[in-house]
Order: sequence, then structure tokens, then C-alpha cells
Amino acid sequence: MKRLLVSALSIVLAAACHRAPRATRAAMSNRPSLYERQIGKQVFQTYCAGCHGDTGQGDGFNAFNLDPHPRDLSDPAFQKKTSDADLADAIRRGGAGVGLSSLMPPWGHTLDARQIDAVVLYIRTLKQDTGAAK
Amino acid sequence: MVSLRRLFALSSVAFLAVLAVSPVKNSMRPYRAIQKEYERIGMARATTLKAAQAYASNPIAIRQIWIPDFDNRVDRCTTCHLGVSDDAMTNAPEPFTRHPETVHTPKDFARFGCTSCHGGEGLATFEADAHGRTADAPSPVLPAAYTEAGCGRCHLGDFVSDAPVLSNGRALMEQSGCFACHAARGHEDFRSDAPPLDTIAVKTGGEWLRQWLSNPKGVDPNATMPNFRLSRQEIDELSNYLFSRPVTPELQRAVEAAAAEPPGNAANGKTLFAESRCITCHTVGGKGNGSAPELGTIASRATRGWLIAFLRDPHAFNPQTRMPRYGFSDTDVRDIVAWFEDDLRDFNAPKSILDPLRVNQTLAERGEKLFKTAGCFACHIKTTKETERFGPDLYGIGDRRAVSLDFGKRTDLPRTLEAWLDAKINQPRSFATGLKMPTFSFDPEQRRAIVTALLAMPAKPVPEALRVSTPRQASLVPAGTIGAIVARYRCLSCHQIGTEGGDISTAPLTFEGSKVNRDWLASYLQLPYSIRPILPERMPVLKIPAEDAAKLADAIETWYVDPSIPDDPFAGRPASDRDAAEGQRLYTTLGCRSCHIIGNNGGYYGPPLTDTKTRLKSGWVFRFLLNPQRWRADIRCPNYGLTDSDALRLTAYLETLSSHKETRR
Amino acid sequence: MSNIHLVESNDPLATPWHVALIRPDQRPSARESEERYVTAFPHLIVREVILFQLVVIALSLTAIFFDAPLESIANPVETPNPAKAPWYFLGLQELLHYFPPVVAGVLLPGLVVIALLVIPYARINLEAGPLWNAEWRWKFAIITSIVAALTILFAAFQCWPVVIPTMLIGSAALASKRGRPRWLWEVTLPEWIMTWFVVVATTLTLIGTFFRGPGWSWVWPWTAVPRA
Amino acid sequence: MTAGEWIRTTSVYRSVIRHGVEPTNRNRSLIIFENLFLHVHPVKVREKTLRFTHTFWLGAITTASTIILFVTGILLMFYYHPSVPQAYRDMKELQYVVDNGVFLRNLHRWAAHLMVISAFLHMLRVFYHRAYRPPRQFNWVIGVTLLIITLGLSYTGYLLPWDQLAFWGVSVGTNMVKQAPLIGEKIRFFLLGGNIVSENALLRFYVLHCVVLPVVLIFLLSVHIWRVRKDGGVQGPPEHDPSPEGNSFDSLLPAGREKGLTGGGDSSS
Repeated sequence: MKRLLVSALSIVLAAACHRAPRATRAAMSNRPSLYERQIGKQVFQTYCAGCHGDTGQGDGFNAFNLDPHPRDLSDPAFQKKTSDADLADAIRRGGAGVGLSSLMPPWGHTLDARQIDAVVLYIRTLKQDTGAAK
Repeated sequence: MVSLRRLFALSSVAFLAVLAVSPVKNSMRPYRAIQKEYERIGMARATTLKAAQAYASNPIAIRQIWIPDFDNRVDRCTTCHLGVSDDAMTNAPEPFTRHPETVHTPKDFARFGCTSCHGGEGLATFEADAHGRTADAPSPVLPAAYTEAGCGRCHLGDFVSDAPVLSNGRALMEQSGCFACHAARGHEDFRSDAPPLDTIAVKTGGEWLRQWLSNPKGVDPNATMPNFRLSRQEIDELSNYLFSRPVTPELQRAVEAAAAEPPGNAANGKTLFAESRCITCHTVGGKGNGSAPELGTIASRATRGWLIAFLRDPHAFNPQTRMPRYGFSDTDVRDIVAWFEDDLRDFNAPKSILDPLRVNQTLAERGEKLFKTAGCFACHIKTTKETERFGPDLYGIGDRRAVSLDFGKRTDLPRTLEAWLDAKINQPRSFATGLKMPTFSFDPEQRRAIVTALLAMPAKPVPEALRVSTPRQASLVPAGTIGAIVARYRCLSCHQIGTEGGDISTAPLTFEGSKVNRDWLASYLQLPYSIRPILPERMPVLKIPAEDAAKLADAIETWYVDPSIPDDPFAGRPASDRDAAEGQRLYTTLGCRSCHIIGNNGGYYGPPLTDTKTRLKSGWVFRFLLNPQRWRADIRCPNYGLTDSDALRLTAYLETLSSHKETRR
Repeated sequence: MSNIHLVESNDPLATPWHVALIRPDQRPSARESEERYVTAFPHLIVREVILFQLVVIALSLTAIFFDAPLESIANPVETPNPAKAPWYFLGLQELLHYFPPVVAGVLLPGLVVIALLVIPYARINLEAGPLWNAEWRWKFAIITSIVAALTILFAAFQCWPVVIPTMLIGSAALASKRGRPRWLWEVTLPEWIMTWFVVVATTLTLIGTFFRGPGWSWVWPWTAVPRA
Repeated sequence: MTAGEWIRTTSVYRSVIRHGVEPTNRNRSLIIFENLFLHVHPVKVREKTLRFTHTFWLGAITTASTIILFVTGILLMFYYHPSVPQAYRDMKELQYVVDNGVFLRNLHRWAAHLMVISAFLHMLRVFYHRAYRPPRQFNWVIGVTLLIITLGLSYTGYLLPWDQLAFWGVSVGTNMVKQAPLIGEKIRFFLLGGNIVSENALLRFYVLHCVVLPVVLIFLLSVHIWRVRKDGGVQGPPEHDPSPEGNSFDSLLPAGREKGLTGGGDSSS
């Protein structure tokens, strides 16, 4: 009897909350743990900051001789239109892999998935706060 | 009798009622409600019926991870933290959140449990006890800011990958000389590299010493000496003592002779200074590496005689110094010091800054006592007894219970170990009067790193089998003639050989023989040029004589080779022109030019490749292309995941690059 | 009392119910014994069960509301300051503060145990009547000098927790000679000694438990900091 | 026939309980006679001894604590290992995992304190009531011995949790023993099984606490209670003669004889 009840209940709940997990996963990126941010920052500063700059504005010391210029990662519009998955994909396969400039190398063989996720989390923290700027 | 019966009835009821309290309380232990909540949330998140049923059928019970190999550890954290390895619980409310992925999670949950890394009381099934939020908790859960301390308990090496804060903290402690005063496991043979004070009377003046003692960092931002907050009186006493110490006679003669030499040519000195790349270690006006003293005001810091004598043979003054003995001629040194006196002086300093102090014997005697009681000797005198340290030892500091700490006057602090440590590092003398620890000027991030490194020092070392440390290799540093050359030019101040040596250069020498051509190396040693122009740290022109350079190059060619790097990557089938052309195409499509220069074209994040054929051996280039990080873990060059044939083609292309038209072979 | 002889016999016929031997200097008085007897079951047994239940109830309530102390795991290198014995030995530990260890740790407790054991065999206990019943001049001198001697002895060791009760009890014993209040007059010498012992032991135990801090220094319970 | 009546007709019941249930004096006597545990009581007791102020029931409170200590102690023994560091971990396990573990441990601890206090107060009560007088001299000696054993039990139990409190409490105590001339060191070594408080000491204290001292306690306690009855029941406050000069039979006769003569159950066992 109890089992039946539980099964029935779970069907109802499963139906009612079908969309819940996707929503929560997306929300996750807003709340990286301190440790993840630390790792992301370390990876970013080691591998990315040379071209993208310490604050991600595309102004690293190696940026001036690159054409096209490195992406401004802090641009709110860019941050908005690019999903985590797209960012991770671009890092993994490089510019050439996603149909952009080949000057952005692929990092999929150098960084593991965890490090790439961490760096994506860190890039999200670089978004310029337009509200505060004005 | 009736009243007795009534009393009996009453007491029997009370008796049973009171005895029932504990079982009732027992049946309402908090974890039961938490597990029911988990079931509810799990079912709400489940996408399939089967998953929902799995949540529903989970029994309500204490869950634990048992680790017999690690002090018989039992972690019951998962009794409440039920979702740590459940993907559906990503971003679920605590305590159900999925654990973020790290090197060890989720794969090592069963191997290490939870408290091995995070601290806390694994046995506990109540939140406050488990997290150590009780007055006498033996190991409270590490706060998020100091999480990496958990890594450091097993990972004993100085550098721990994926633990940047911990690694930084360990490096800072090493650099700041903490272990000169405090004994700690693994640092028993630490020696401070503070200079000996024997020649101070001929090196500098009383006024400069006074300024230095009152605030070393104010005189030289690169100073590693902390501020001892000495009173004027104490500074006087110490200066008198230091000036009263006898100077080694040979050195005194050398300094006096140098002082009497004729003035040099400052313009030539300036050129020599620039090509000597002193800012690879020193700074001038803040520019440079900063691991050695600031030179912007050097002429107001040391006398001309001392500077000339020191530059000619630094190792006679300080056998421990990392400063190489340049192959300067006598005139070269005079010219450099002449330029120092023209440009690198403190123009605001009083004229008398380098005037020697007239020693007052009473003050000097008191200064000698102070030298001992303030702990100066801990860094400046090389004693034979290293087991006895001046300060309290740091054994098990990371497991000190907060109640056993002396907070003294600091009633403002939260009663936690990390708050105590942070305040101790920040303002060591604010706890009581008469404390001796000097003040280092660390910023909050550095303090966090050091506290993390301190929290990683357990009372009881983790079992041998779980310890991860870089094995101490047999020294690969040469002895004999070559050893003398390496020591004279202090190659190891910047380069690494095996596990020894500094970290200023990007090029470890362990397998240098497999990497570069011998002839290139011999000429490079005599007249180095900038391979990485973006770095301030470059190979200095040490003025190594041709003979020494040839000997060194031969030694490296013979000894420092990696047998796994092939001499000929093409295996007897030389690359065709087509292969080279194919390689060139790859060079373009892979975007190598964003970092490397060939000719006039490309970025300078990596070294220029214009001279590859002259400089690098093809076997090394091939292996490097296959996996750059194998050479050095922090190499920025990405691993493109090249196939062997692609790597060979690229090698073939790079092998065609030479600024000299003629080929050697 | 040699003029009283008890007849020992199991033969009820040979033994009269009451044998009274009356001293010539005293008047005969036979008090009517109106002792009422009740059966042990249920009167005594039920009371015992109720008492047991009450003890269990009291202890259970204590156990529910107050947790037994448990500190961190024993650590031979981390000596708490002060290191205290269980509470019932804190009186002795307090004595240790004043006297050489042999005296405080062995001699005094040994004497106490022996004194307790011999109580029923000492004539002084068996025959004791009210202290000032007879020979009071002589007793007064002896007691005064003993109290004074004890006071001086303990004062020499600056053992004030013993000196003060000694003086108080001693003066109370001497004051009881006045005969008022009556119950005080009736107190026997052994009772005075026992009272003195109990008061001293309690004082020392209370001081050791609540008034001693780091280095066995005097602290007030309300200012005591958590043990470090 | 009710169920109760039926049960009382069964042969099993009658083999166990041999008296009726009617509240007759005979049945009430049989209840006491025929029960090993109850027969330490006389069949009849003086009514005034039942009054609370007569003895303050201090001996009974001590005995009740003893019973509680035995029950909780045996239950605790199921969860305890006398080894380092498992002993301390077992305390934690009691707290975190064992059902009612905290309650058991608390009960045991507080009952132990109550036993020490009530035994001491019992001794004082007996003294002030002069109940140590003949014929009760020897029972007083047994009583004092029981008090010492009680302290011994409490003290040996103090070490078992193996926490800081236990370790240092026992260290301090055994250091006092060391001061005894000549044999002090030896006694201490004998108690601790070594020169410091270590795992050996834990094991010795455990055996003393769980086996040796409880057995001695049961033995002496039985003698003590049995002798209370043999010596004429509990003795309350000394009975005052209204006139100080007068003399009554009560004060001449040993207290025990008196009740025996007036029909107590003294000679019945």
C-alpha cells in the first residue's frame, strides 16, 4: 500500500517538476565555490591573460600584434550571448575549431574538463558591471 | 495506606514517563528529518520514475565512509550530505549540494572520505559537533577561504598543483624566513640567506644602518628582513654593537684598497650595467625581478670601496649569496661603481649617511645582549645547532584547539585558530607586551596563503602511505672543475638542475643537452641574447671566458641529456621539402604565430623561432611539439594533440629556419 | 554499670520479659513501649520501590538536562592548568597546596580512614554524654588548648581554610558550656570532632572545586575563564 | 474465572510463587520469607522506622544508585573497549551513534556522584544517630569499607573515558599515592601497570572498575544489609530520656535485643 502510494506520488512529482533540473544547472554557474574560482583564476592567469589581459578585456601584452584582436571577455553583451557550453567549447577546440580566428589555440589537450569548467566560471566573474560603471 | 498507594501510582507513571524521554528524543534525531527532506527534494528533482523510487526507497540510517588505512577514520558526513556525488543535486540547498569536481572528487570519496581534506569530526551525527562549532572542538571544519590547507596535509611538496593558495603560502613562508625562528616538520635544515654582518663597519654608515633598522622595507622595498619595531635606544645599541664587530682583515684591506682607486668612467659603467642584466634579480626604481635588493639608491647604501671589492668577489663577502661572480675586469667594476655614484644614489639623503659610526663601548655591549634577546642571530649567524630555534615551534600548529591559544589582549578576535593565526601574522605584538615576533608587511591575500600553509601542519602526520612529496633526488649538480664554474656564475640561482636550483629562469638545465646544440650554447654562454624579450629576467652577460663556456657546453652536451629524446626524430628518413612545406602550412593553421616570431612576423609571448635550426635539436623539437607540458608543467604553449606525422612535418619546417645561410651538416 | 547484668538465654520460660535493676540513687521509671509494628510487605517494600523510582526519576532528569563532561582525547603532553583530580579528592589536593605531599597525600587521609574505622570501638564514643556534663573545668582547659594548638599548627602552614573552621567550631564548642540553646549543650565531644571534620572537608572540597584556577591560584567561580 | 485467577491455578505459577494473594498476614510474611532478595527484611518492622526523618533513607538511596549503576554499567560495557584510542572513540560513538548512549552515560555518571554523596551522608547520619554503638560496631566498619570501595569505583571509572579530564584527574590522584613513604612508588606502579598513566593503566582500571570492585561491593553490601537486620533493624535518632538524670530500659538494653523480644522476625531465617 505504502509502496503504491510512493510510486503514485513520485509520478505526480516527476511530472510536476519535469523542468526543474535544467533550470537549476544553469543557475549553478552563478555560485562557484571559492576553491573553484581560485583554480579558475590560476588557469586564466597562466594561459589566457597573456593575450586576453588580466581583466579579460582583450588587452594582454601580446594582444597588439594579433589580428583579429583577442576577444573582450568582460563585455556584458558577449557574456550574455555566449553560453557556458559555447565558451567551454571555444576553449577546448580553439578559434579554428569553432570557426573563428586560428590565433586562439585549442586547449583541450592541455587543460582537462574540470580546469576548463573552472576557467569558464572565472570568466563569468570578469563581466563588467555596467550598472556600476554608469 | 491509601495515600501511599496513590503516591506509588503517581511515581510509577512518572518513572515510566521519564524513562521514555530518551528513546523519544532518540527517535527524533536531526539526521532523520534531514534524510526525509533529501527524499523529498530528490523526488522533486527526479526525472524518471526509477530515480524517484530510488530516493523513496533509501532507508533512513546513519551512513559512513570507513577508511581503515587512514587512522581508522570514520566519516559520517554523508549521513546529512547525501547529495555529494549525486548529479541531480547540483545547486541543491545545503546540506545536499553536489560536491564540486576536483582532482580527488568524485572519484576518491571512498578512498579519503571527507574529514581528511575538510577537517571536522567525522564520527559526529549532529551538525554542531560535526562541524566543530563547539567550544573544545579538536578540528573544526576548515573555512572555505582556507580549504587548500586540507590538500597540504598529504601533499607535502612546496608546489601543489591545483592548490595555488597553499603553494603561495609555502613559498612565502620559505622566502620570509619563518623557519629560521620556528621549527617545523620538513624544514629542519632551513638556513636563512640573510647576509653575515662581519663587514658592516666598512660597508655602510651609522645613519643608513639606523634608517634600515627602524624600517627595512622603507629603505628597500625588496627587503626580506621584517620590522622589529625597535626603539631609538635599541637601534643605537644595535648599531654600536654591529659597528664594534671586528671586520675580517683581508676584506678590510680589499675594501680600503678599492676605496683608494682612481674614479671610473660612468658612461661605460651604465652600458655594462645594462648588459649585465642586473634587474634579472635586482630592481632599479622598482623595475626588475625583486628577489635581490633594490639598486636605485645603492651608492647611498654602501661605500664605494665596499661596492668595488664586493663586485670583484661577492663570494668572499658572503659565501651564501646568490649573486654570481661576474667576469668583470678591474676597470669594468670601477666604471660600474662610478655610474652608481653618479645616478644610483639617494639625493635626499644627508651627506653623512655613509659616515662610519663612532662606537660607544657601553652601548655596544648592551647591543650585543639585544642581538641575542631580539633574535637577530636566528637569521644572521650561521650556528651549528639547527635543532634549537628562537621562536616557538610550529609542530601541529594546524591542529591547535582554539581554547588552547593565548588570545591575550585581542578580545576583538573571534575565538578560532584561523583568526588567531591571521592576527599573529598581521600584528604579532598586539597580543601582549614583550612579544618578540617582528612585523612582516603581508597583504590580506598573502596572510590567507600563509594561514593556509600553517593550517596544513597537522599534529600527527598522515600515514606514510598517503603522503605525497617530491622525492629528494640525488643531486645532479656537478662537482670538480665544472662544479666550480657553475658555483662561480651561480647558475643555480636562476636555473634548476634536478630538484635543486632557483625558479627565475624558464629553462631548467636538467636535460639541456638534449635541447640545444652544443656550439650554439658555447657562444650563447659567452654572449647571451634575449630569448624571451617580454621577461625582465634574462640571461645576464656574465663575461664567461671562452674556455669556461666551452667546458660548460661540453659538460651539458654530455651529462644533461634525456635518453627518451631521440637524436634523429626522422629515424633515418630525412624529411622532404614537401614535408617542410606541409609543416609551414600547419604552422599557419595552428596559429603558432600568435606567440612566436619568425623573421619579423608574430607575437613574442614565446621565444622567436627564427634561429631554430642553429639553437634547437630536432629530436627535442619533435618531442616538445607532441607534449609541451612534459618538458615543464607550467609551459604555456598549448598541447595541440598533434599526430606523430604532423609533429614531424612541423619539426621539418622549423629545422629549415636559420638566420645563417650556410648549414652545419 | 557493673551492677547491671543481662540474662542471656534462649529459653523464654527462664527469661522474664523485663528485668530491671534499679540503682539506689535513681528512681524507678518504666516507660511504656508503645511500638507499633507493621508488616514489611507492603509497607516497607512499597516505600522502597517508590524511593527507587524517585531516585531514577531524579537522576534521569539530571541526565536528560545535563551532559556528563567529555573533553578532548587524553594528551600526555598537553597539561591542563590546573590539572584537577575528581571532585571528592579536591579537598586533599587543596591540602597539598599547604602541606608537604607526604602529609597531605598520605598521612592525613590515612589518619581519617583509621579514625573512622575505630569509631565504634573507642570508649570515648560509646560513653560520650553531653560535653559539659561533668569535669568541665578540666575539659575546658584541654579543649581550649587543643583548639589553640590546632589553630597555630594550621596557621603556621597558612592553611586558612582549616584554621577558620577550627576556630569557629572550637569557639562554638566552648560557648555551648553556657547551656543555651539546649540542643547545643547536648552535643558530645565525638560529635564536635566529627562536625569539625565535616566542615573542614567540605570547605576544602568546595574551595578546590570552585575557587582554584591556573597554577592553583585563587579565582572566583563567576570570573573563571574557560580552561586553556 | 478471570485470567489472573486462571494463571494462579497453573502448576508453573504455583511452582514459582507459593503463597496466596489475599492480604493476610501469613501471605505477607511468606512474600518476605520466600524471596531471596526480600528476605533481608524482617517480616515486621517498627512503624516509626518508616518515617522519612528516621533515617532519611540515605542507605536506600545509596543502594538505589548502586542498582542503577550496575544496570547502566553493564549496558555501557557492551560498547566499550579498554584500549587507546578506541576508549575515547567509544565515548563519541555513544554520543553520536548508540541509541540512548548519551542518556546511559549521563545516568551512569550522575548516579556515581549521587552514590558517593549519599554514602557519605549515610555515614554522617549513622554517626550522629550513634547507630555505630554495639551491636552495630562491625557493620560500621563494613560501612566505612564500602565508602572507600565506592570512592575506588568512582575513581577507577573516572579514567575510562580517556579524555583530558580523566587522564589528568587520574595522573594527579596517582601522584598523591606516590608520596607514601617506602611503598608509594610501588603501589603506584602496581595500580598503573607502569610509571605513567598509559594503556596498561586503562586496562587495570577497567578490570578493577568492572570486575574486582563490583564483586567486593556486592559481597560487602550483602553483609552490610544483612547485618542491619541481624542487629535489630535500622536505628534512627537516639531516644532521649525526658529527664537527664533518669534512666530507661531502652538505653540499658542493646537496641537489637529489644525488637527481638517484642516479636520482630529476627530469628526466622
